[in-house]
Amino acid sequence: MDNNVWQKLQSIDPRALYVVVLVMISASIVLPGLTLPIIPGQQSKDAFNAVVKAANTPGSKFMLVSGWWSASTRGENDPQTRAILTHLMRLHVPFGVLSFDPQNPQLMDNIETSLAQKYGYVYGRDYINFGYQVAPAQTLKGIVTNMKGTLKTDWHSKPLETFPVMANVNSIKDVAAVIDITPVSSLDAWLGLVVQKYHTPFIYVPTAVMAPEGYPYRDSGQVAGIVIGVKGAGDYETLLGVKMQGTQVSTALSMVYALIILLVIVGNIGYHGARRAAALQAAGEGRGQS
Amino acid sequence: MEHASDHWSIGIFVAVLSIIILYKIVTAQRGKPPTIRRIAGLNAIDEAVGRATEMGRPILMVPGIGGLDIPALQALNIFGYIGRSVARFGNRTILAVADPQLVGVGEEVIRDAYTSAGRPELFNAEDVRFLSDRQFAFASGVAGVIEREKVAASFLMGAFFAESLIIAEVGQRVGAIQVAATNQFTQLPFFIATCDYVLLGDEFYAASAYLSKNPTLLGSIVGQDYAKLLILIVVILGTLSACGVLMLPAGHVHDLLQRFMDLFKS
Amino acid sequence: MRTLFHSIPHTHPLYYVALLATVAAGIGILALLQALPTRLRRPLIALVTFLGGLYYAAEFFIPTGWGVHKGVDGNFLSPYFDKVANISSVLGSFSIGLGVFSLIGMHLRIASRRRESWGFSLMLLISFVAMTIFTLLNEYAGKSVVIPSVAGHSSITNHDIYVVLFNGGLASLDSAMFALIGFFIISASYRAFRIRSVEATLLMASAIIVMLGQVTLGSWLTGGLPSHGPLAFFRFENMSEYILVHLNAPAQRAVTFGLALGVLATSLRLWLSLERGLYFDQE
Amino acid sequence: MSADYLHHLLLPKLLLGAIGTIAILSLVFRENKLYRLFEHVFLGLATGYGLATTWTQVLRPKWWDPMVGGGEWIWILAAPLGLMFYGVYTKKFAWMARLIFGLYFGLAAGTVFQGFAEEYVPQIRASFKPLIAHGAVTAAMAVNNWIFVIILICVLVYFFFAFEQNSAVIKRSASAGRVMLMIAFGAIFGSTIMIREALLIDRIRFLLIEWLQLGHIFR
Repeated sequence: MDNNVWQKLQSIDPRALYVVVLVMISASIVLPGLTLPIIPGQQSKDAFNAVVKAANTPGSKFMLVSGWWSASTRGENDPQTRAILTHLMRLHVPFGVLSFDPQNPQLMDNIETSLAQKYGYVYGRDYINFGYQVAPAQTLKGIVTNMKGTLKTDWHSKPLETFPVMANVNSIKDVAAVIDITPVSSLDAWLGLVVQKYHTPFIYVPTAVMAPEGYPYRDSGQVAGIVIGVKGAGDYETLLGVKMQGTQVSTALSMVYALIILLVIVGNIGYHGARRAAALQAAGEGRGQS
Repeated sequence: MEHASDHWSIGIFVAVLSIIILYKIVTAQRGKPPTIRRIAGLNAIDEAVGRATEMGRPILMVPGIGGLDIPALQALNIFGYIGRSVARFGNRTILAVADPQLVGVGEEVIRDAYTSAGRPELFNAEDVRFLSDRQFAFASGVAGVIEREKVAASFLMGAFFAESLIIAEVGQRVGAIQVAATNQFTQLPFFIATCDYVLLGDEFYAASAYLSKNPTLLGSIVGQDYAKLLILIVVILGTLSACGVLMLPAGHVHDLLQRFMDLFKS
Repeated sequence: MRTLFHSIPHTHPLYYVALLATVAAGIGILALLQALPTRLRRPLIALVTFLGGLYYAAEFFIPTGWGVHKGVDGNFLSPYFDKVANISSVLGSFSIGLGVFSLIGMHLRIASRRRESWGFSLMLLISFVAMTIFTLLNEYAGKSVVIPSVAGHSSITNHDIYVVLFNGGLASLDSAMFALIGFFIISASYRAFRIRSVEATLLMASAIIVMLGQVTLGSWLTGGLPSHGPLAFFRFENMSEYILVHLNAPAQRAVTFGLALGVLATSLRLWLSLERGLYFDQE
Repeated sequence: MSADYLHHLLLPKLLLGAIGTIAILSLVFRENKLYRLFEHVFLGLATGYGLATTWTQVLRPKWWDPMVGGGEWIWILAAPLGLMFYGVYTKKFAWMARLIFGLYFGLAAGTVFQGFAEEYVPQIRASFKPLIAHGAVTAAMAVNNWIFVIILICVLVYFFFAFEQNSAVIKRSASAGRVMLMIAFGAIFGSTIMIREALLIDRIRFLLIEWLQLGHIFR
């Protein structure tokens, strides 16, 4: 083949690639029907089953959701949160949200209010926002023994005693499961300060980059399941039987990844083709001289 | 807050590492300066600077976005040497910083470089630029500088985070020769993918010694090597102890091995 | 500190006397420094550098319990930890002008001399002034400053403008710049993942395995393998996990040790002014 | 196009955000005037915000309030001392800037001992792993521990600078270390792609769904 073709294959104009990516992502966002079927991973299944199990265990069903994320990791943590809260509302589980980032209470509230209407959830009766906790370690230590005394008020500074959802929630013993949605190293704090005291089921919902922190604890049973990044959100939606952001973004991601792999193959074909062509040419010249 | 006396063994270990380094610095200052192995990326500097001058385009230096920290000061130290080379060629250096204090320090470093190369008139204070202390505002500013000045070479050294790829890809696009070094392990792959030369790991800290052949710095590198060797030996002994503790029945030897491992427990 | 310098209520006349005296003393110190013989400057800088580092070093190495009452954490230096951090951040904040003068000064010159494309510089200056004013107003005035209605629209407050500048401006631009990496990472992998050498090939292979371990595409490709038993290892998510936990971690740790020693050595040279190189060698 | 939709498109917060996003993203194609405009706006906003928050978050609570409200008059000393930074602008006082920068070099250097003890020594301790399958340690764990120790040693050996690497074992370990580094870099590269794409997808979603509301059209 002509050497120029090989050259072209290994030096495609990056701008062409950007256009393709832009079109692929836009299509997967705007066309709701365009989704790829998802095979949920084992870690997502474990997480899903752990939530179901905690909701069906006798005693308090109250669950704690902890959010460490801000707008900067919204792309991953928002779909995760949506999937998890949908599940909790479907199971009619009361829950409270602890935020460890100043932006988080508002972001959580946006998701809660958008879902609450559909599932008939009422603030204060079925769920509550505890607001931004300035000192994570102290908060976590405190809630083990004294939930209301530590948190005192909700995010609008109203005393917790005034909310029916908190009526029977006094300590970590009244918490059926902890779900940690996080882009930072929050795992050690939760496991060390809270979870190991009474072996509260713990579901880890990290961004993809943070996920490896959870693997060792899953093997030891301290982490009941891991919902990893957007892929995890898509898995979770599949398990719930719904198609929301997680599925859409998972689709977009799979397409982008497929493009990258295709490009790598094309680039390598070009690279090796050019080398072979050059070698053949050199050999040909050699013959001519003899 | 950790104190040395909380675990004396750890405090003493840190002190021993420090003393090894200082001892090697002192002996190198007095005796024959040691030699260190080749660092490929640094041999390319003169070539990059020379080519930039031929093209009549300036050279960009960025000391990371970590503020006035040790990596930034190390980067400025290296930039001082590169700056001399740039000045000798009579070319322009643009230093883009993300911290107000580094404007002050950086200006002096670059001015000194031009002065000691005998070209003080070529130094332009406007080329030492504070862009922003906000990560992505800084990245947008650096990208703008690279594009509009069409820099011919860029030296990216110091603490870089997600913005590393933006800066290096834009540099790649304008055809700049790029040399990078960072203390952030997670950014090294992106520099490797986009730059011509990358100083891996503590090659960054060896660079100033390599460029200056200064006995103090060379001695320091030797000291670091010995300190590294000590860590290596400790890891091997600790691994063997872990095996011993696992296999041996309770007794003196078992306790001794356990105690060795606990020396490093905080 | 508190025992040395008693605070005085600012309503008391003595407070102003103390303020003035301190300013005078401060200027006196500066004048005194300037009068110092030139040859003493370098040793003085070395001394100040040493003292700057000494607090943290001594606070770490002096045994806990020294010079403090029982029950107090750390040694006699530890209670000043916050104070030292405060002083260093306050004093450091005074340097912000170096950054502002550098950027704003340059664009003021460009705009005022109408140098090439001065319009952009003008926009920078306008954004700078607007953001400074409305951030401060937001802090001090809440939502109280009402800007009267314009052309039939309902009136707006200073807070509304702040929200536009912060969310619409700063935060959006931040996220957009961050999102650029999503494009660049594709061209970077296209260029870098070539089977050129053993090293480049391994880099590519491990990157692709980890990538496929993270998306549905990967689950498809190896979804047919059993989820338990020896073959399960070859599912992308498991290979990816293995690379990240067992192969990446030790390499990263070894590099970290080297970097930590580099920081230790550089710190020692700086602290003790052993560096005989640029910057530090000048008087 | 309805009036409501037009009104939505022109909401200042959304409009500025959308145009700014398009401007910044356009850099991937080439540097252009729109990008340049928003780059300058970005730098202006960031510097203004930085200046204002330096006052509201550092100087006011830590300096002005204690000095005025708390009567701690000694804080005024920070003003003349802070002036020393500005010595860089004059030849005569430049050395004073070096003096105060020296203080900050010292502060940056002084924390190294504690940092090393807190951050790195625990990692040394965590590297003591048993290499033999026995008791609680399974054969698979032992194999993984071997791999861990070998990689750690090889990579450490690669970073020796002053020792001559003339023995074949050392040379081979060092090059194995480099190979292991490349695998690690690949892993980091691969695991970072997802979050980067997720952020890009989020921005495109902002433009198409939140601003243009295209989601409703095709539904």
